[in-house]
Amino acid sequence: MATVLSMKEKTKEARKPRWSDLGLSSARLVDFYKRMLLIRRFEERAAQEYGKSKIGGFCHLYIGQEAVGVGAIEALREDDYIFSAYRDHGHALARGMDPKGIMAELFGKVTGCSKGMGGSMHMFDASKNFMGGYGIVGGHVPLAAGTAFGTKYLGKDSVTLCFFGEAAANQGVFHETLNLAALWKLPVVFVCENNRYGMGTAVERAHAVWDIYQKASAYDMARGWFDGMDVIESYRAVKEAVDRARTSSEPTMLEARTYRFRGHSMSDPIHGHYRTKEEVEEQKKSDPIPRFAEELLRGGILTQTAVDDMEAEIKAVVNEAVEFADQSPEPPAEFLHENVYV
Amino acid sequence: MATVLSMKEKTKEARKPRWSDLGLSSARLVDFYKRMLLIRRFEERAAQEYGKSKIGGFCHLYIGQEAVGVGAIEALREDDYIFSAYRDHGHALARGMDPKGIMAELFGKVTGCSKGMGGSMHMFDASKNFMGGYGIVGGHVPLAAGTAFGTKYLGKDSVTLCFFGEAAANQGVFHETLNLAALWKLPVVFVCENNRYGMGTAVERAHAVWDIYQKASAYDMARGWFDGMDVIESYRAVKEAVDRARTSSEPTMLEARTYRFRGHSMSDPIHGHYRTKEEVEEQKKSDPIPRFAEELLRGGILTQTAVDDMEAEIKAVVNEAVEFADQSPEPPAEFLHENVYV
Amino acid sequence: MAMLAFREALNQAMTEEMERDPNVFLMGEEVAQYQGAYKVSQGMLQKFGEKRVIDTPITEAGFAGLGIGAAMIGLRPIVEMMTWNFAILAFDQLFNNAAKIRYMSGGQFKVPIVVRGPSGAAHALAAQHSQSLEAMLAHVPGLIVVAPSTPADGKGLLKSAVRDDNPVMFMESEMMYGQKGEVPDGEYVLPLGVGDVKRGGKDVTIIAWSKMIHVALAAAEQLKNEGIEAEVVDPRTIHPLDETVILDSVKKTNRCVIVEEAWPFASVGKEIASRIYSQAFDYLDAPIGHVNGADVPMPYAHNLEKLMLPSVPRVIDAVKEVLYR
Amino acid sequence: MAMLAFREALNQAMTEEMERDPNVFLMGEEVAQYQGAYKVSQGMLQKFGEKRVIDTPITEAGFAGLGIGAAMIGLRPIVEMMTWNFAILAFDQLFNNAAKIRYMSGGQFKVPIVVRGPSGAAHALAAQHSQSLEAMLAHVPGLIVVAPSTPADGKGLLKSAVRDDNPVMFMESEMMYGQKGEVPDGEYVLPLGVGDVKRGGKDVTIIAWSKMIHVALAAAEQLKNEGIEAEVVDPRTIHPLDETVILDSVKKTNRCVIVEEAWPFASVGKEIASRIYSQAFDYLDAPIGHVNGADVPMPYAHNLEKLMLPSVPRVIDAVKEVLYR
Ligand SMILES: Cc1ncc(C[n+]2csc(CCOP(=O)(O)OP(=O)(O)O)c2C)c(N)n1
Ligand SMILES: Cc1ncc(C[n+]2csc(CCOP(=O)(O)OP(=O)(O)O)c2C)c(N)n1
Ligand SMILES: [Mg+2]
Ligand SMILES: [Mg+2]
Repeated sequence: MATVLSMKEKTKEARKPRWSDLGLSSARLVDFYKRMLLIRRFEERAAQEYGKSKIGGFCHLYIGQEAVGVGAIEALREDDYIFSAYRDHGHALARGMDPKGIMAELFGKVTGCSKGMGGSMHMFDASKNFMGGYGIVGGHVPLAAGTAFGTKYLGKDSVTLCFFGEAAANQGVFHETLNLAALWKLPVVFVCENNRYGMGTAVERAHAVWDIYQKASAYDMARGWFDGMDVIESYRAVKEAVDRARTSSEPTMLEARTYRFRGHSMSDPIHGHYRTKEEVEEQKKSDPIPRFAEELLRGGILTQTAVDDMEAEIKAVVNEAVEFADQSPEPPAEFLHENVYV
Repeated sequence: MATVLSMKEKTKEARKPRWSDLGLSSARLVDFYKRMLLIRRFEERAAQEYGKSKIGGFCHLYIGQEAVGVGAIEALREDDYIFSAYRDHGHALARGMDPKGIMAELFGKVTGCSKGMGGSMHMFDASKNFMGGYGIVGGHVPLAAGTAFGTKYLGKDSVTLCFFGEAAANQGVFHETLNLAALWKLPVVFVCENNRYGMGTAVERAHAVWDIYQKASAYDMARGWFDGMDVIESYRAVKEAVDRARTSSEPTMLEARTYRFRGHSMSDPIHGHYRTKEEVEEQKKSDPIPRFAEELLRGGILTQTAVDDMEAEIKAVVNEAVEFADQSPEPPAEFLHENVYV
Repeated sequence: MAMLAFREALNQAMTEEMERDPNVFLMGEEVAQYQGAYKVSQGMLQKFGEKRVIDTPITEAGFAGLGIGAAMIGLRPIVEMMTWNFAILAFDQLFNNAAKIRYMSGGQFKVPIVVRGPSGAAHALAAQHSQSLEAMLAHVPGLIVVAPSTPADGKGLLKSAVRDDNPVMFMESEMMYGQKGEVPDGEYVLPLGVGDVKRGGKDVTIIAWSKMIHVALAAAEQLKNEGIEAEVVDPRTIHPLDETVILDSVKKTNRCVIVEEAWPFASVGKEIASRIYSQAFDYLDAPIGHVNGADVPMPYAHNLEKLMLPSVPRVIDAVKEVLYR
Repeated sequence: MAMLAFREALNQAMTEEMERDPNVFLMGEEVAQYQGAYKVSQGMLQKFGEKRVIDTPITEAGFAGLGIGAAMIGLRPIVEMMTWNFAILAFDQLFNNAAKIRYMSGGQFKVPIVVRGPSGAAHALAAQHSQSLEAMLAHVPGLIVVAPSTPADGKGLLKSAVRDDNPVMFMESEMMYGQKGEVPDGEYVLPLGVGDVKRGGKDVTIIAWSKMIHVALAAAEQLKNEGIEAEVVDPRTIHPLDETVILDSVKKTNRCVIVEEAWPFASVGKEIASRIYSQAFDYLDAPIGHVNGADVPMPYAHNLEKLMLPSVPRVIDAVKEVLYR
């Protein structure tokens, strides 16, 4: 029998914020916002430093996709594992890695999170179970099944989260991994960030089926998609999947529908051969950061003063990171031959 | 409005043989049978010759699966293309390749269909558009998409048929190929011979989803399964897929449910670690050859005398093939360095 | 003759070959709409349409295999690998199918495919994106491996590669795409398997290919100031190797340094050295010098990347060592 | 000491290591229920259960990558490749992940994985199933490559491989699995990177590994009848290479023949030769002789297969050539 609510109760129910079932405190929500903002500002600054040639190589910014990384990683425990691809700065920041170490890594300095050996595409932090960013499209996906296998083997209830782009989901090894994960019931959550393009190739031109999460249907794996421009939806979907992985050791494949506001990497213009300026502008209307700010402001969880303070605080953090990176030394020459072998 | 049939017409309809809609002449049906029988007897003899060390290496017999290869290949035109894996003798015979050349290939003789250079796993016949048997599980699947791409590019209406085992359908490149075939609408028919085991591993222990044809759901590709112990069903299913490929350039993924009566290769016992004698005996009750013979006998399409004559004829053909192979010379020493480059 | 950037010379070669033969087509990641990840195929989609200039999903094994199958029935695919690092995913297709189909079939089929793309380090791309893998490709019989060093060679060799009936692995260099050079107009075809003396000299032979030629030439220029005349030899094709051009030079100079970007262990340079040792043993006045990429994955940090790669000073040191100076 | 077949020695090594360390497990195609495609893991499922002896689907890239990931968090996977030919499908995982993760992470992670299986030709398996790919693996810094030639070495080196914190590529041989030899019981661990003189001699050094050791030894036995004392040196580990054992021998004999099953171009033999030339140049009385697999895909026909592979007569000829006899 359904519970009968009084009029008053009904009103109260209707006025509940949409995250009320998630058990998120106000402080936590503010933190979501702050992390997204940190990523945004960090990446903007990285772009500037790239322009000044302080950063080299390929540099793939996370701008536009912040809600995915923050929502997903917030759904994890400290002893869970994370794998990323080459678009990894945002994931590293979301995981709470030190912005100084991340910026120093971009600068190729020995104080970087990978000691300057990995660079933009290869951020690692063992202390945070941040298992690295990887540059071969799809190549890291089986590694994530490996840590999931490992934790299960060791009788731990850690979960592994694996990020990758929608284009990576065409790679053969992705499928091999999904089969293994489903067959062996591994506690792993695959988060496909579908930002609509793999470099300059739109989903429709590379995938026979455009609902990327449906690739998991071939393995009868739990699957679904969520609005990747909404940090709460991201948290909600990933949390559910993480819980399933943790409690019943079952994998999930999630598709985050998102968008990147910048070019594929720093050498790719924002729009050009493969998408129009209008398309990008249109998409920016769903920018996850102002959208969430508005909601928090409306709900009285955040005040404009707090937002402004946060901006200032983050600016200082990013400045400090750049200063730290700039002043740090390069790796010593001996490093060239170290860590090839244990 | 439905056609109203008279009682007489109804009876006639009900008595029609199950292949009446397929336009198969009696001669054609007899030929189906004969080809299956040829494969069976050829393979039995190959096993004997292997025992005598006339044949070396890995030797994967097709015994039990004849209905798949014959039905499928009969659905093709001469200008269609065929790719096989290492269990390729049956496909080569079904395609009408000379048994002498096939046996000579097994014997490693220069008169073999691959001049003795390929052996059991690598039968080729360019004149029959038989594009080869391949030894890397799954490795030939993209090649088939390639000829399909090629015929489409050239404006020809040839279709490509690709055989592979159910275990091969776990390989990444299989998925990559399915996506390409579906995305680019290539005229290719994938025929997965699900004989329940990949070497010693049962489907259930290797595949998250046991309906192998459903792997194609991830690509929204036309798909289905058929009784691979029934040559008519095999013909019917593949013909439909081939027609679709030819007329609307669309790929299909078919799963033939079949069984191998012998071990994985000559070095694998028929039963042992991974399946019981009882299971094999049970399966032999669906042997496609006696089953089809009975049906043809019942229908008056074949007489026992004809069957006996056929046995004798095939025996002679196989004997001749062995004699030919035995008496043929090995490839000359110069062949070692020929055909590495054009 | 026109001054063309390397990428333009390659573009010209492909364009001319596609104009000549309707069975030639170009396929790869971002080759069409995006105009090429490194703009090598710029304008080709517009010129030839999407039937012949084809963007692929990111499935290196899949589309390499597809190209091989198409080649088996007479098409002549040019398959662009965005970089050769990614081609590792297609190695099974290249090693087990492209290289072997002709042999296994007793000569019934041929596989006239060109697989091409940039190889080696660019700037700060770190370990997974900076590999020079020609030794692996050249190890496999059945493959032809080409690594041009100038725009003209690039054009002439790529045209030959497209016309060749064998699978040709064509290794370019991101760092050279912008380099300019004189390139003959129209029909300019260089035979595969024939090397070239890029600079004459009598005191020492420096063997290099692809972008290392430019390191070698710069070193030779500096050595000249010290009175050392280095001959710079470019095999251009790695497999099959033009032994004649190499041996002729070494027999003349009696000293040799091999410069290669790749890792040292079982490298192409070791193959070349071993051929010189066994065929010109008595001509050698000193052991052959090797300058290689360090035997480590490529580090990201700029200072270490520089240390990892062969450099003009390292080549000069090696030359002096073989000259006992 | 017990007389064990090679496969039994490997089985013993794995079994002992799994008994010693619960984090060691075995994974691969047919390793469990089927008892191993070549019965190397016979009985191990029964002994350790399906948690630790695991049959995989045919997805070489997938399960190799899975093993690497598991190794990153402290497990010690032994991944069996049914043969190394199939490992080409996993090369991206081995080259770009296993070999580089430690370096790219600045030393934060290690990848203590063993990837093992048979390499090279068996009988009449033709082109796709008969490859000796150690040169490719050894080319990649970050990987250790081991290729034992006797049951005892197999046991001692495999135990070390399992204990080593680096990714170790362990190459066995189908043709040797049945060969018997004395194998020390229990704790018998041979260091990686240390070679062995398999037979003493003073006139010429024959270098070989894996199953070619037996061709070399047979040749040495015959040469003895002609008064030639050949020393047979087995590096055992390909990368890193034990230069000392090689150079010591060559400096003594002044002549050297390298026997390897692999194709000749940029092979491990060329690496070894180049090291000898550059570090023992003045000791050599003749250019180094090479006996390799022919530079062709493996033909099926039995007569051609025999011609393709190094043989005792070919080794004897090569030895006589370096002895100018
Ligand atoms: C195997 C491989 N092929 C190609 C590339 C080059 N590449 C790098 S990123 C990329 C696009 C990937 O798109 P997607 O997976 O959607 O991720 P996104 O960049 O959109 O985050 C390509 C083609 C590569 N790094 N690895
Ligand atoms: C890439 C690769 N891995 C492993 C093998 C060894 N192998 C040969 S056949 C086979 C089983 C394949 O089973 P399936 O695809 O179902 O075909 P079937 O043999 O049943 O016809 C295996 C594991 C191989 N040849 N290639
Ligand atoms: Mg994307
Ligand atoms: Mg099967």
